[in-house]
Amino acid sequence: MNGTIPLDALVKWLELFRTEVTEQRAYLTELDSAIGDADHGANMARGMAAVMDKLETSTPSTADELFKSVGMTLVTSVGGASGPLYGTFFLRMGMTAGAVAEFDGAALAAALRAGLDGIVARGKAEAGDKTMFDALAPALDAFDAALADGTPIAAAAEVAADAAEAGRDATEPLVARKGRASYLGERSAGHLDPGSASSALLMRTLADVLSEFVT
Amino acid sequence: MNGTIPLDALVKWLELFRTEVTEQRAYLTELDSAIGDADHGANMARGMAAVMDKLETSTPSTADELFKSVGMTLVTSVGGASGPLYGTFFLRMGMTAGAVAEFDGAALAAALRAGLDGIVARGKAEAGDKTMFDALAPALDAFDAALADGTPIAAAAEVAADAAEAGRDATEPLVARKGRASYLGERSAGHLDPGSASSALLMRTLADVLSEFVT
Amino acid sequence: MKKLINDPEAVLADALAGIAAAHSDLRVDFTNRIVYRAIPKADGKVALISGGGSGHEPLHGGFVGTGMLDAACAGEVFTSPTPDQMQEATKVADRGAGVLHIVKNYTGDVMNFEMAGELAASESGVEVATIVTNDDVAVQDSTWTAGRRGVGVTVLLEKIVGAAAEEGRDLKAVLALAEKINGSGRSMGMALTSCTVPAAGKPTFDLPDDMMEIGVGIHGEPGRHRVPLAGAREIAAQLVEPILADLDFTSGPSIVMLNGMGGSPLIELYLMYGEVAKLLEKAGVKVARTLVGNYITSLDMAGCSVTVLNADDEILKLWDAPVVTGGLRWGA
Amino acid sequence: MKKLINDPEAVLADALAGIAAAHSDLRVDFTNRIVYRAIPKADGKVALISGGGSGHEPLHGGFVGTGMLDAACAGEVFTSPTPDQMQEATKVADRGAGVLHIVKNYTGDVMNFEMAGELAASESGVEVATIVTNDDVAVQDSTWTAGRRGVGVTVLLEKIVGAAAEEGRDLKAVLALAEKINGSGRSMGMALTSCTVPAAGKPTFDLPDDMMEIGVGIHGEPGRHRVPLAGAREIAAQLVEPILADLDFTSGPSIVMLNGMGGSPLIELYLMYGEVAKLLEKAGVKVARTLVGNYITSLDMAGCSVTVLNADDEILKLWDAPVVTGGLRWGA
Ligand SMILES: Nc1ncnc2c1ncn2[C@@H]1O[C@H](COP(=O)(O)OP(=O)(O)O)[C@@H](O)[C@H]1O
Ligand SMILES: Nc1ncnc2c1ncn2[C@@H]1O[C@H](COP(=O)(O)OP(=O)(O)O)[C@@H](O)[C@H]1O
Ligand SMILES: [Mg+2]
Ligand SMILES: [Mg+2]
Ligand SMILES: [Mg+2]
Ligand SMILES: [Mg+2]
Repeated sequence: MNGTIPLDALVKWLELFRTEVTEQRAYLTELDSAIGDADHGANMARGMAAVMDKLETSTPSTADELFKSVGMTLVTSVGGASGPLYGTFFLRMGMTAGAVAEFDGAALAAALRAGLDGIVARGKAEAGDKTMFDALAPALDAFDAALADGTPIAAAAEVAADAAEAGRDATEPLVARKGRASYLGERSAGHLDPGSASSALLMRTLADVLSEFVT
Repeated sequence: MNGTIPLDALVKWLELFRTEVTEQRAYLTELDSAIGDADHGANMARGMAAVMDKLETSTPSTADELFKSVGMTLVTSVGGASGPLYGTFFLRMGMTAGAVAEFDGAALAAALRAGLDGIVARGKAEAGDKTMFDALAPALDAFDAALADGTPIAAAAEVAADAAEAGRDATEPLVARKGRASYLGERSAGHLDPGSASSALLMRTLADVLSEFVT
Repeated sequence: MKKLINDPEAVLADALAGIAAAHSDLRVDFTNRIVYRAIPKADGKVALISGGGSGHEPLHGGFVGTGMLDAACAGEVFTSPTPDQMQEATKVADRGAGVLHIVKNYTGDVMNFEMAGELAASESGVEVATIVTNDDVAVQDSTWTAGRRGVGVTVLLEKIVGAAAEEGRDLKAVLALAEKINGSGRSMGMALTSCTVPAAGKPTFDLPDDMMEIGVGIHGEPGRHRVPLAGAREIAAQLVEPILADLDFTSGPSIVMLNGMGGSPLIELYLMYGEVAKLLEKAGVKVARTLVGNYITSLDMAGCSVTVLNADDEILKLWDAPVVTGGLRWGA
Repeated sequence: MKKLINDPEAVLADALAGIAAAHSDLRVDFTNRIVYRAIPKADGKVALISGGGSGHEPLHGGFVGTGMLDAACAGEVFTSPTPDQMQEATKVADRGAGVLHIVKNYTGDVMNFEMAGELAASESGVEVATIVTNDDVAVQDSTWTAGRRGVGVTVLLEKIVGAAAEEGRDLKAVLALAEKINGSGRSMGMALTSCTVPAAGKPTFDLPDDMMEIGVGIHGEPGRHRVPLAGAREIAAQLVEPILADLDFTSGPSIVMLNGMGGSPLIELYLMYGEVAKLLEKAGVKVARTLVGNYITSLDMAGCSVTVLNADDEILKLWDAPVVTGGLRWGA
């Protein structure tokens, strides 16, 4: 057993992710301007602001309620491609989490994996399509492997965040095969995928929170 | 008697005026951009091109026919304010010229004066309204005075051209009271009037031609 | 200059070719640059002719058709057409009941139409009446100016008076109605950017990113004042206030047009209208009919204008009458 | 950024307020950002719902009305609306005969409408059919892309299928017609300039004065190729050729739309149509109906697109049927 994660830590994670996408808003939109339609920053900032507003009015006491509420709020406030995708990610996390007040590493890993499966179910992305999948998939693989080696959760999350950022950077040379960027064909190469950048922030903020909170 | 002007000289004048407004087209439009609608150069170039085309197909043998044809062509090819104004100017010149094959100074002065009266009849401009009148009126006054002093036609035309250019320059500080520029109110001050600039070219080209042609 | 054109000198001819290709119910005389209805109205009805410089589309060619104009003379960009064009249009469009010339008050337009009237009367003997629109409150109507510009009211007048002519009213009645409409409407415009005259090749004036022009006409000319860029709410106030200060619009229903200058997208025009509507309501103006869109434009200028017209039951009835043109269409 | 707006975050809400103020025959649900007909169609008729990101006006709110859409869901600028909006619109607009969702093929739009369909079916039990338009020949339809974008054909489809629904055809027949229309039309677009998303505050891409983008969509995204700026004749060829290469349009009559991207004035759009018409005639395409203007735009982008649709007597009859919307109106 390599540590437990209280519900507050998960809420703190969402808070931190909200802060990050808000501060990185212009950067995310810049990336989306090059190969998309210049709204990813606005979409993520709007969505996470709605999420935190929701949580202020009603903070769920179990992980499943928490993530379902986050997912539903994203689905109903973001729109575009990232709304259904991040929304489904959290909805699926909620469905697997169960009515628990705290996670252990395995439970968190399972929930994240379910979330990623939800993104794939919704968007049919495969490795190398130049999407958020290319940041999340290697991150969760690294997380699973680290936990399997008995690495403490916080450290495992660090490894996962590093993998997400590596995955994000690896999208640069790729020619997009999913989403708007695919309309550009060859012209999509040479730019980072905006969604992989926001996903890298998602994993990095998780690592930062866990390093602080996990007992 | 201070010289006579053959019909060829008058045709040459129009030719030269056409060359000038074509070369100065951008300049005239620049002036019209500041206090008008950026078309005076195009209008004058289009009009005088039409005039020369017309004269190539049929060169009148008398001054009245010549100027009536020039006036009619300007009226039907220019439009805007300058079309009716320059058109009327030449139409009236034609009406006063008579079926002569050559002008003496007095006849030319009378024709020009009739032309200016036509412009006033059409546009109701007064001195200081910041229009072509402010270049033409002083020019014709100077022309009459010089001829009265017995100055040879060519020299008198020089004096007239100088007066036209002085009149043009004097429009700069004026607040326009006629035409589009008047919509700008005080903002029209500080710019030369485009029509006074084209009128100054009209008088200068006359002087240049006469210095060459008059016997 | 970035435009969807070929030769800058050929813009008008090429655009007329497109209008002819697009509208089978119009007939274009390319030599005289006149747009006619393909099927003229019935004999004995007054014909309406307008015209002006190009660059204001859909005005005027886009308003030729049943219930509106009978012919429109197109001049070069921002340059009024010539008398021979108007005279030709007058002769051809006349159905024996006389012709109303609808002229926007600009020195060039007025003088060219004047000459056309002189020619038409002397040569073709067609009875011609003329209405000169001058609704732009940005300009003081004084001996110190060429008088107020004719802008947005021209569109509403062509629609309303066109319906009256279609009804069969005589020239005297048609002219009287036109004068009533012109006297009952006011407009005010603004620009966020200049426009580029094709033959000039560059913007008519430079406008810094943080400034806007208030009180512009429709020829890319600078306005009355250059002021700091403001939000839609503030812009609406700067357009509506001078209109309401110039004429009372609270006595009856009114027709309002929020017009785009050509380069501003519809989402912004609707947003502006929302602000204008609030101000009009606060001022007690009852808006009975509304137009939002590009109707009298200034090439690719970004900006808008507001036009308010005092209406009554008769005017509303004529407004609602069928119209079938490229720019305005309903009821048929 | 120079725009007629207040707060960039409030553009959509403010624009909806203007639409509501301008059109008494529309009803706007501000909470859910849905534009409805003020008077719903008769019970027993299929309802048509569309929606998408804002910034394409008049699409889609401007096409709500008799003979066309029953409701339109507005998303943020260039961001598809959310499933709850579509679900609400579906419940409200349903007249008991089912609802057709008209979706432009973009990953976001498709996924959000999918989720809406799932919700609607499970919760409200309304029968929902979906047509996904994908007519943009600039994009290869392959596993290497998200598929062709839905662009100009969406406008023609909403008009034609709207008329069929008004006739009382059932959902199966309405869907079949929608699929037929989508399969029979192709589009291609180009841009002279980028556009500026209000929330982004600056142009989405830089385009040098001597270059243009060919094969753009309607979201200010760069196109397939950046090529040297050319004249209207050459631009027309670059738009028309890929369309004609993709589908045969010589077998029957066709409907053609020359659409403006929002920042190009009407005089240029007519000029472009003149060039397009010449090319189509040379290619043996018989144009039976034409639209020239701003119908599916990309904010303030300067540029245009061409859409060609294979028609037949039935389609032309439905095209000519009465339509009363802000963006398209005739026959009533
Ligand atoms: N089919 C898909 N599967 C997974 N991720 C996708 C897919 N399509 C798009 N994305 C992600 O969504 C991001 C774009 O999100 P956003 O800009 O908010 O929405 P939109 O593309 O609708 O404007 C892309 O950068 C990409 O990472
Ligand atoms: N009423 C008038 N009387 C005399 N000259 C005038 C009058 N109105 C305008 N002008 C002259 O016409 C010139 C503008 O001509 P132009 O630009 O070709 O026509 P427009 O003003 O119709 O665009 C002005 O610079 C001025 O000199
Ligand atoms: Mg995007
Ligand atoms: Mg001028
Ligand atoms: Mg002019
Ligand atoms: Mg988007």
